[in-house]
Amino acid sequence: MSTVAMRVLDRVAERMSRLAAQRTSRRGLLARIGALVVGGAVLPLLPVDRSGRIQRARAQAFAETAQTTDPTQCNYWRYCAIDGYMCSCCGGGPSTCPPGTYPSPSSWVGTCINPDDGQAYLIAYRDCCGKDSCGQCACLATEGEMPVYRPQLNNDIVWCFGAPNMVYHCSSAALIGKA
Amino acid sequence: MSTVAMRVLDRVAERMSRLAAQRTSRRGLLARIGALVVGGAVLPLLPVDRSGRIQRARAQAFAETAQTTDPTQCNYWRYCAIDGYMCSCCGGGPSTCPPGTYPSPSSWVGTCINPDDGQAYLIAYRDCCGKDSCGQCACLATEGEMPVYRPQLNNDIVWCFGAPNMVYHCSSAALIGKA
Amino acid sequence: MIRGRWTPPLFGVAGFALALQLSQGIAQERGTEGLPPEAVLEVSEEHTTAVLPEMDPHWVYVLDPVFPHLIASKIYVVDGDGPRILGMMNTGYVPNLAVAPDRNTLFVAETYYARGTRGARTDVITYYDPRTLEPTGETVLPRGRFLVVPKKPNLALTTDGRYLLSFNMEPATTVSVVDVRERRYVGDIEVPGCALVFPTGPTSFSMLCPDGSLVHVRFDPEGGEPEIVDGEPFFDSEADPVFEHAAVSRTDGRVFFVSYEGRVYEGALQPEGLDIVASWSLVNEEDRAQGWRPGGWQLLAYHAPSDRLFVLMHRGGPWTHKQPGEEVWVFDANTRRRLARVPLAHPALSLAVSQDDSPLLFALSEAASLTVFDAVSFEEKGTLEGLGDSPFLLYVADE
Amino acid sequence: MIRGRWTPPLFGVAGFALALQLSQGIAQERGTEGLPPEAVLEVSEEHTTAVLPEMDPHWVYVLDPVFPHLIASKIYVVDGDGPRILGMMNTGYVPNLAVAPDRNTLFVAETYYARGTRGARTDVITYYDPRTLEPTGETVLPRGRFLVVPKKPNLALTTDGRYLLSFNMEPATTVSVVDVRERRYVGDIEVPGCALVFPTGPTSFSMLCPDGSLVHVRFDPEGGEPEIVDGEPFFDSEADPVFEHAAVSRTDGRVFFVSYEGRVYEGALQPEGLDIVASWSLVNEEDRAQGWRPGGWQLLAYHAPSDRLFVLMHRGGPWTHKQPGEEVWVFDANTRRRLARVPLAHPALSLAVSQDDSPLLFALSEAASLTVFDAVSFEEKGTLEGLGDSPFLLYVADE
Repeated sequence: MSTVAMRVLDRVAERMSRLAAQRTSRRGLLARIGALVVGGAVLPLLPVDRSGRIQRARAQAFAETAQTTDPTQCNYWRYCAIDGYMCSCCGGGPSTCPPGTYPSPSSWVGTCINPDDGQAYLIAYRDCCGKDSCGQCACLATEGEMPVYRPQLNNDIVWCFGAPNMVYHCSSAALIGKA
Repeated sequence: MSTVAMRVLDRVAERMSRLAAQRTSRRGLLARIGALVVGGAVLPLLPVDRSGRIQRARAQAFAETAQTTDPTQCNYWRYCAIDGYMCSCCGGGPSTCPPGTYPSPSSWVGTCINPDDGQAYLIAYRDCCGKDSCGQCACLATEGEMPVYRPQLNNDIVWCFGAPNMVYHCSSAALIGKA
Repeated sequence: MIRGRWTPPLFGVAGFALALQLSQGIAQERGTEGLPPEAVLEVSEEHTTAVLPEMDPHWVYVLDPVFPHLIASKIYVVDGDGPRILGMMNTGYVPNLAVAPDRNTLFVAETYYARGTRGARTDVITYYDPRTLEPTGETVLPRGRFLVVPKKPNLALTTDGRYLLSFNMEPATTVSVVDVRERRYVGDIEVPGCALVFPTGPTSFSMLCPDGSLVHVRFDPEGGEPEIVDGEPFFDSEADPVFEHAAVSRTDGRVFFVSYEGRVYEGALQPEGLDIVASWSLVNEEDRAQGWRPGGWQLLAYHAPSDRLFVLMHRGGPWTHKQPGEEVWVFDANTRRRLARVPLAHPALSLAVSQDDSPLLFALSEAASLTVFDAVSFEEKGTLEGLGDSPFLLYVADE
Repeated sequence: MIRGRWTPPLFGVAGFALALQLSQGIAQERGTEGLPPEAVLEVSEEHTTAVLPEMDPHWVYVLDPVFPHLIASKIYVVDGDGPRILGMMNTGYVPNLAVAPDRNTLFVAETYYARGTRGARTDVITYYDPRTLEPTGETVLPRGRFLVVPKKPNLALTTDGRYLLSFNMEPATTVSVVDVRERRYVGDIEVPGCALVFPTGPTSFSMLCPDGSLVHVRFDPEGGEPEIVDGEPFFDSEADPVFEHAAVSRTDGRVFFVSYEGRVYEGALQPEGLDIVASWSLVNEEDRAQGWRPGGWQLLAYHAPSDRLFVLMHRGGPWTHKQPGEEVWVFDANTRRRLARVPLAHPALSLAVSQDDSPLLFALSEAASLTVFDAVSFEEKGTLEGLGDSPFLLYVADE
């Protein structure tokens, strides 16, 4: 990545940090449940709760009817808080953008339970950006979804910040670690 | 109308005339059944067959189930060869464009039979132009409709030539005279 | 064989400018002078363009973001007395609408790319004449706007209608201010971490913050430093957050937020900002036991002349906050008593109520239908089916 | 109270340029250097963008003009061995597609307005890489293009793939020529009164004329005068016109036009133009008595390796030429014998057949479904439902 690009990204990250720091200092809410992920790394704006205690309770209901084999279905285990058209139906996969679209370098993070091992995992809900709506396999899951004044937990936002263009194509759900 | 506008229109009309003259001189087909109408006046490119003999035969089947009271229905008598979204469902009427859209100064002309009096009438199929598809009340009638190499009888064309912009909004069917 | 020729472009940039002029009077004014008699037909109809009367309180503007084709959104103008479509506007990517208090202008905040989905991005406020539904101008938003499934509190006019406030998250949060009288971009105010705009005065607004508080902003259109005052948390944003769509009445200064669990936070527009003055619940023990809770999208409407509050309610568990309403519950906002339960044939996402003395209640369904009720007798007046692809928001005059 | 500030635009034109660079390696390359350990999570998946393999003969490009939102059309790339969606392209207002003979480029002719439905109009040829589905450039068509419900013969490459021919009606009829190797607009050739383009050689094409004839055009890319030769009428354009969609094979030089009443006019690509060499009927007396006739949109497909012709047929009266087909009739183009009747569960508007030795037959329905058949055994291989709004045209490689 070029240093120019790094600088832009840093500026975005710095603003997000400032935003979060100012508000979380009051009650520390965001610190417990939200995280902004850029690339593969969680930015240092928010310590992440690795116990997954809170998210786990939220994700439980979805996991009861979830499956782990078909990412073109709305009950695929990673989609516990997804909203939009599933990239797996559009020429991509849960962590692959369809041809000609870009994974957003930013995302919000949810916690879903894998019904096979009962473990909670952190899922980065990144949009694939750069083409108009894929239009296939619309899913709406709202476990733990919060209003937009808590953006790290909101699924209405076009999560394309930092992508070459902000046109929403489809929704992906990349596995980024254990909760 | 400004003289500048007149000149543009004249250029359009002149080209249509030249086009038609060259081809109709061979077998005179267009002369019998087609006409280009600009504004309220038929341009002198084609003598119009006022007997309506040929069109009448074509329009007869449609007229058998047509009605004259509800222009939001596909069987409204003037729609015997219309294709698209009916302006009457979009804030307009059979000869009124919805707000913010423009009647095309050009059109093609079909012949429909009014079932109330059994008479054949000339109908100008003008598109209303300037907004994206109205999307309401799609109708497709193909009585007497011809391929696009006979443009004066084709209903696939965006009939917005001479309008401020060529974006198709809806289809209208203005009464312009007796056939 | 004939010899052909290569020809120059007929319609260039100049050509389109000419064509634009051409449109004005063509249908009416073109005469038949100079045409041979056989080319002239009796013309029995003029072909005109409809012009709407003054904006009626019974009209509703229905915003459809068109999820399968987000760059081709539309706003339908619907006469509730029908109901029937009066016209429509083409809008850009995830647009927002605002209606001028004097009813003479519609403001659309929208985003375009030069080649539909690619190329240079432009964010604009587009001004519309509500009678002709034609754009009359635009103001560029140089800093952009928040791209999100359209929500009403993304865009709002100050109480006197002079300044348009456009919420922006890039992801830093700012509010873009446009002087709509001078059609001029004033600037962006940075309000870190808080979201949405709820105007409180001619040059002031409040926003919702992640800790359950409001922040109050007063700006100087001449460029002086804005004043930003933090409020105290009034709801628990972890356990029971309030919905984004509040009912805010410019007319009587009353504001209603509703939480996921059905708690109402009542506020008042005060000179110093939006002040929360009371709190009560939409549901009693029995309702709660049956699982009734608010939900949908624009789930709340308020009729200022009669102080009535309308809320979409459904039965469901936690985290069903986006589930459409099975019923509209009607409350007296003064006694906080439920006056009626209106069952909905089509579960509804969004609600609006006209602000006149013979009010209509509008319910917009997931199935793209709009049902109109008498908002006093709750009698169903009619339903418009097939209203676009995914209509989501409703706007009436004098909200 | 804190003092706020007005802020300058964050992302201006420069910002977007930077963001574009940013995209290239962000998902893969951003490290975790400098972050505190508690902020770093194990990363179990890279987030990548799919890249397609070389274009396969079993792929089909499905063009959807999206009638309810014509400015937001799409082309879907579908793998017939599935069938499944491989990706898509966003295209402009009433677009057309052409596939390079070497399979390395896709050409889209499309029209944009600066503000979606209004503002300055731009007509372009956009070049796509078929593996990445990304635009790689564009050539402006200064004279515009024909705006009509998309038809395949509006746009075609010359037989060697060097020149792209875009039919234009403004309403004067011309053909715009683009040199796709140099990505340069060459010019427009005026061919009064005739329509559509059927390439016949490296610098020649024929067009259909209103009197039932073809006109043959040979152009000089260096700007010399084009030669235009009128042909004799070969069909009765009043009593029984031919459909616009012909089957034209660049591979074996055979051409098939079909008329409303089911007459086949067979042609050959000759150096001097498209020559009609024979005529026969799709229907015998019995078929005719039962009302069988061809119809739909792209109603014809030809498999060059086996000389088979596929036609959509339905039962109906005169002027039902746009009615979808109930069956596909399969003919041996040499013996003119009907080999099979393939019933369709979903009546189809358009047909295509892959040009390989294990051919697939594609049938596109009015209900936005694509059904795939083995084109030899006519066994149904699968159906893709919900393929956009109003898919209309099918394109395969090596047509």
